[in-house]
Amino acid sequence: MVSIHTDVGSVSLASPLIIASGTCNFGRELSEYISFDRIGGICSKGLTLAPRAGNEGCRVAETPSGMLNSVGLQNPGVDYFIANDLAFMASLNTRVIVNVAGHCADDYIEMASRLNQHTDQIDAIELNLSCPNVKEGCMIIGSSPSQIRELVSNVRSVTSVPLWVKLTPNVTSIAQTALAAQEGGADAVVAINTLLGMAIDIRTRRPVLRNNTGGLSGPAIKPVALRMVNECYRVLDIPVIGCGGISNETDVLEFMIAGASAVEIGTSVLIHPTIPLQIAGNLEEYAEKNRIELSDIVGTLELWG
Amino acid sequence: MVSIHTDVGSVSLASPLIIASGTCNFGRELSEYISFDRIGGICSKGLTLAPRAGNEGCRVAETPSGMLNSVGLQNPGVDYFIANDLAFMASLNTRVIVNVAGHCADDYIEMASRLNQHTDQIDAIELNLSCPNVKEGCMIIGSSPSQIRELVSNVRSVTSVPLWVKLTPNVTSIAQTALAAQEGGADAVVAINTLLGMAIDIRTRRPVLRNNTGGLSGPAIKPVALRMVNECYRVLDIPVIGCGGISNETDVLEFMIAGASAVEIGTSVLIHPTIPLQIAGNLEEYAEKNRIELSDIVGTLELWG
Amino acid sequence: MKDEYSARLISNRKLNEESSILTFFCPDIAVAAKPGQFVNISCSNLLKRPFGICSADPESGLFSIGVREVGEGTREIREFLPDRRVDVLGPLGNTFPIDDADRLIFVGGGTGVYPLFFALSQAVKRSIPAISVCGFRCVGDTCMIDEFRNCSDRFLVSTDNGDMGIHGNVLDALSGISDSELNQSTIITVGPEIMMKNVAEWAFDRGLPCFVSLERRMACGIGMCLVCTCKIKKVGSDDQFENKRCCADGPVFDAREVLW
Amino acid sequence: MKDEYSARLISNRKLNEESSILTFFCPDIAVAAKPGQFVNISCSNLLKRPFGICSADPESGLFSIGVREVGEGTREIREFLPDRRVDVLGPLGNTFPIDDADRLIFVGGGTGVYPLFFALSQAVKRSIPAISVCGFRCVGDTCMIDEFRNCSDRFLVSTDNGDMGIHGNVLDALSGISDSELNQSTIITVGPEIMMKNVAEWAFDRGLPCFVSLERRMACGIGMCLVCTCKIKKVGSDDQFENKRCCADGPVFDAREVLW
Ligand SMILES: Cc1cc2nc3c(=O)[nH]c(=O)nc-3n(C[C@H](O)[C@H](O)[C@H](O)COP(=O)(O)OP(=O)(O)OC[C@H]3O[C@@H](n4cnc5c(N)ncnc54)[C@H](O)[C@@H]3O)c2cc1C
Ligand SMILES: Cc1cc2nc3c(=O)[nH]c(=O)nc-3n(C[C@H](O)[C@H](O)[C@H](O)COP(=O)(O)OP(=O)(O)OC[C@H]3O[C@@H](n4cnc5c(N)ncnc54)[C@H](O)[C@@H]3O)c2cc1C
Ligand SMILES: Cc1cc2nc3c(=O)[nH]c(=O)nc-3n(C[C@H](O)[C@H](O)[C@H](O)COP(=O)(O)O)c2cc1C
Ligand SMILES: Cc1cc2nc3c(=O)[nH]c(=O)nc-3n(C[C@H](O)[C@H](O)[C@H](O)COP(=O)(O)O)c2cc1C
Ligand code: FES
Ligand code: FES
Repeated sequence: MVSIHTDVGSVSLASPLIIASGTCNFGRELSEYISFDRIGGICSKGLTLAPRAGNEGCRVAETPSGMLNSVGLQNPGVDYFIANDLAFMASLNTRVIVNVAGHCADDYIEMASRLNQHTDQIDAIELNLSCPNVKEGCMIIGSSPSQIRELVSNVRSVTSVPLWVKLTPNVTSIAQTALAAQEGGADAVVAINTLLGMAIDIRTRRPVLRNNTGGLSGPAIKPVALRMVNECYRVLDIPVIGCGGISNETDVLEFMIAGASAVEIGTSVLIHPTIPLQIAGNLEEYAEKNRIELSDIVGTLELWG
Repeated sequence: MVSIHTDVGSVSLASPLIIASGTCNFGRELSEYISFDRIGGICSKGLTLAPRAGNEGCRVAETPSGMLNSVGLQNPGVDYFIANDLAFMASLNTRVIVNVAGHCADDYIEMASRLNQHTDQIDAIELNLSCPNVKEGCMIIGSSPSQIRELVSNVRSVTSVPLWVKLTPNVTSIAQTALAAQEGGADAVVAINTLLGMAIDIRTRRPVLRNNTGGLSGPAIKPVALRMVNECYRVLDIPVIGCGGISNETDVLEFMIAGASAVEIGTSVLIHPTIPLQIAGNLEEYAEKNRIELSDIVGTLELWG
Repeated sequence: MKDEYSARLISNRKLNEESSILTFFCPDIAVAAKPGQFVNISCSNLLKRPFGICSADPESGLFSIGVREVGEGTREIREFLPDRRVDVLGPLGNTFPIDDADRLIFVGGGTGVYPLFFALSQAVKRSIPAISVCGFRCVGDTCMIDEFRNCSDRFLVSTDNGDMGIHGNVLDALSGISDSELNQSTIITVGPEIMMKNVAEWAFDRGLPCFVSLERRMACGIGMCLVCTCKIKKVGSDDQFENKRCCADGPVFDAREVLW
Repeated sequence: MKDEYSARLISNRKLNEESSILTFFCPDIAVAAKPGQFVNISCSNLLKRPFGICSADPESGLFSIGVREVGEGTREIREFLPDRRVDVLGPLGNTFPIDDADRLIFVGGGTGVYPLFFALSQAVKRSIPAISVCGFRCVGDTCMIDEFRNCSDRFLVSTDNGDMGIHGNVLDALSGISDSELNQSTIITVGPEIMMKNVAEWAFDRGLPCFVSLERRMACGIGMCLVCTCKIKKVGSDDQFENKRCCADGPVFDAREVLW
């Protein structure tokens, strides 16, 4: 029988479609638009140790086939999340991925330890080493293979929950950062987070975003994401989760062929909250029509010699 | 009086609009659509020491608000160019920028020496350290600050022509590669060349491009280019030339405000060969209306504190 | 479950050089819509565009929005032809607290008049006395004048250049309202931020409750992405503010809670 | 100077489920166009779409193209409404060497019939005898049948499933042409690459000159970007090939020079 079920290492998903971090908060609003039984998983908004108010002023700018955001990790902090949001996410009948971001390595370790008290409600922890919108930590660690390796292995030692490492595309070689994550003990890598970009208002001669720069997401970045997913897939033994500009079932198939065991969908969910279900339906149709298990196409890309 | 004249170091331009390398070949075809007197300059197709046939098979894929190309530096070689194309370019009544790309450092030095025999016809040499479509050289040198520094200073020693260094965006820190170019003796940097990307055909499960990957250009990359131009501007003393996704006068103004002394227009010229003239007209109107010298807005971006 | 609707455009009527009223057929939205809420409308650009709901009729299944052209998206939307199907999310956001009011004063500027007109219609239905004050730049800029005049117990209009109604802004117009008319009134104001701020201060000085509808650049419009934040007073605090979502916690806020 | 034209769409006529003929008013193009040339047409996507010119009339200023729906761009173009203004570059590329021919045999498949029809019309004007052979998948796929029949001295049609004309492909149809008819003929073929290749071999075996029109993914369409290359025999060489631009050096090539 055909199916759209996939696995990311030990985590089995109803479909390859995961809602990306920061694009559904903690799932409450989205749950008013879709049911989650055919959704592979849902990532929490990026959490920090202490609550964060996020960045001031304008946080969004539209760009050709894309958007820049500079939310800056507004979130209630990991403890509040555990007390108030985790149970709701766990009730959604899908895999729960908790996305965490730190100012420094210790933050990640501390958050992972606290989350480790709730392994029954958490299917994976996603280490966000790639948020471009906070001045400290995160992307700086995320562009250094040695820091990634050390961080991941330290976090690994405090939790039994599968660890996914979310990589930044703003590096010379994502294969190297991905390998470092694997060496540190990651169970999977997620590629990619947003590309660092800027928008300018010519009337005020100021950046549109109060944070000056922001993260570029949406269809515009898909070709870069697809290339990076394939680069990761070719060097890694652990699964790759694709992300970046996915907005329909063809995009999902492209990422899976390039090597993604599953995909995360961000901007497209923001714009069309029901799209994950539509895509799930279309993927089922595709699997049916082509009489395949969707997971069989992972990494089937045949490069030209 | 208002004007749209600009300078890039010692090179004075009728307008900030330069036709980017690889998007007008050697200007013959474009000269049937526009006259060049209000165009700042024209960059030759990327030249190599020996002629190159370029890549096999499909070389272009459309992407959301962008395109991938993998031409792979098809060109007749620098000597043929000097004998057959340079005079034509020099006759166009605009600045002539010769774009060169090498397999290794020596290639660049050799080409620069040969071009140095024609200083009367060449206003600048653009060192393409960023072509993503050839397997050897180029982008590898272009992602290493130390190799850039050495290469530029070696080329500097064999030619008196202004040297522009065209940077790749596929690096962790473009500020560092830009600084290296300046330290090597570059007269200006050009930011950015294309982002490395991939497109996949789900029916064949093959990359659309026979070269597997290609360079992403067009409006999709504008936010990344704008951010990088500003990063370069903030660390450099030499001028920055902006490039990436420019398709109208607002885009030009954004790049100039971000710090570009001039801009290069690529994909947009491909699609609308008359667009440089339209933009020139609109910039004149803007300068008129705002009673400014266009060059006065270079780097006027006020970042948020 | 909520859904993303494919609404059919029924009519697209030009009000003046810059503005148009678009009426859509979409029973789900027409039935659920309440004054103060907005819809998020697809165009060719990636992000949807938010517009306050100007009218909604559960019987006919129609709702309308007023659109002023300020950029690419609104230019395209004003050119939509009848019968076109448009993706719409809505109704979104919270509502004006009309039903609790004894008397209402609506103060609108610019595109603020559209959502206010929906509120006014509701007040009329509920037989709540209502005064309306609308400010425009000039006579060529006015819209919905007749509608407001017909529905309001009293209607004042001001123009910046004086070529229609009171010469000045809405505050100048408000000064023409007597204390007895103000008594027990709730102020609801929608328009440019500086106008709302001034009206809020004016209301504060007179001890009148005042509600405003904020505008922020939005992406999702439904509370998921946190790009549309406004600084709002923390519950139980006088000087501490927190980031609230304009789309989901607003767009209507008690003016006293807003950090302008 | 050449220019990018804003052509007005005059009519958009459906030929079958997948294909339509679009007629534009654009005197500059209508006057200059020659058979074999193409135009590059704007749609919402970034890159223009190339289409062979199907007819051009200098008097009326009209030219037409046939469009088969295969993806996003062609879907949108088939929905263009009359009166719409469309950005067009053209006429582009080289031409079929019709005027030098004593007799012509046109062999078309799929969308190849459109540019061939322009060539046929020209042959008629020049009073050059012309046989036309068109191949389709099935009867529902056919287009321009009547036009070809009316203008050709002889017209043969084949369908893959045999539900119209000769059961088989264009080669099967070609076998019905007598040697005397072939004598002195120049073959011009446009269609799927495999078909053109087979026709070229067929012509080669009979010592007949054969010209083909190649299709490549294009960006500029005017020779600047080098993305549309074809492998073409180097002048003066028998086994060395070089990259030529389909858009500017072609799309028409002598079949003997093409590396398939
Ligand atoms: C809750 C709410 C209700 C609104 N009600 C109305 C209404 O009833 N009538 C009306 O004409 N307009 C209304 N607006 C403003 C309207 O949404 C903007 O004018 C519109 O989004 C501009 O789009 P554009 O593409 O033409 O402009 P562009 O400037 O090209 O748009 C660029 C981006 O900025 C955003 N943007 C630009 N201006 C605004 C703005 N003022 N507010 C929010 N986002 C903006 C756009 O949505 C887009 O994402 C409302 C806005 C909000 C937030
Ligand atoms: C010289 C020339 C003449 C042509 N004449 C005709 C004609 O008369 N009638 C007709 O229906 N079609 C013709 N075609 C093919 C037509 O250009 C494509 O079908 C069309 O570009 C597909 O666009 P799309 O957006 O629908 O397809 P998509 O597959 O969505 O397009 C993706 C990209 O691939 C390109 N592409 C896809 N298929 C082709 C193709 N077969 N050839 C070239 N580029 C392609 C598109 O232009 C676009 O850049 C011609 C092509 C060329 C090169
Ligand atoms: C508004 C917004 C907020 C985001 N917040 C987070 C976050 O908190 N943590 C994180 O790892 N990624 C965050 N991202 C990145 C997305 O999860 C995703 O990696 C990126 O947007 C690319 O995918 P897309 O093109 O499908 O949106 C955010 C993206 C957007 C648009
Ligand atoms: C078809 C094509 C060919 C190109 N060839 C070259 C080249 O030979 N040398 C070079 O330095 N850049 C080359 N580029 C890069 C452009 O000059 C430019 O840097 C890039 O496309 C970004 O600008 P744009 O978005 O305006 O196109 C090429 C780009 C395209 C689209
Ligand atoms: S627009 Fe997404 S939270 Fe308000
Ligand atoms: S499409 Fe640009 S050279 Fe042919």
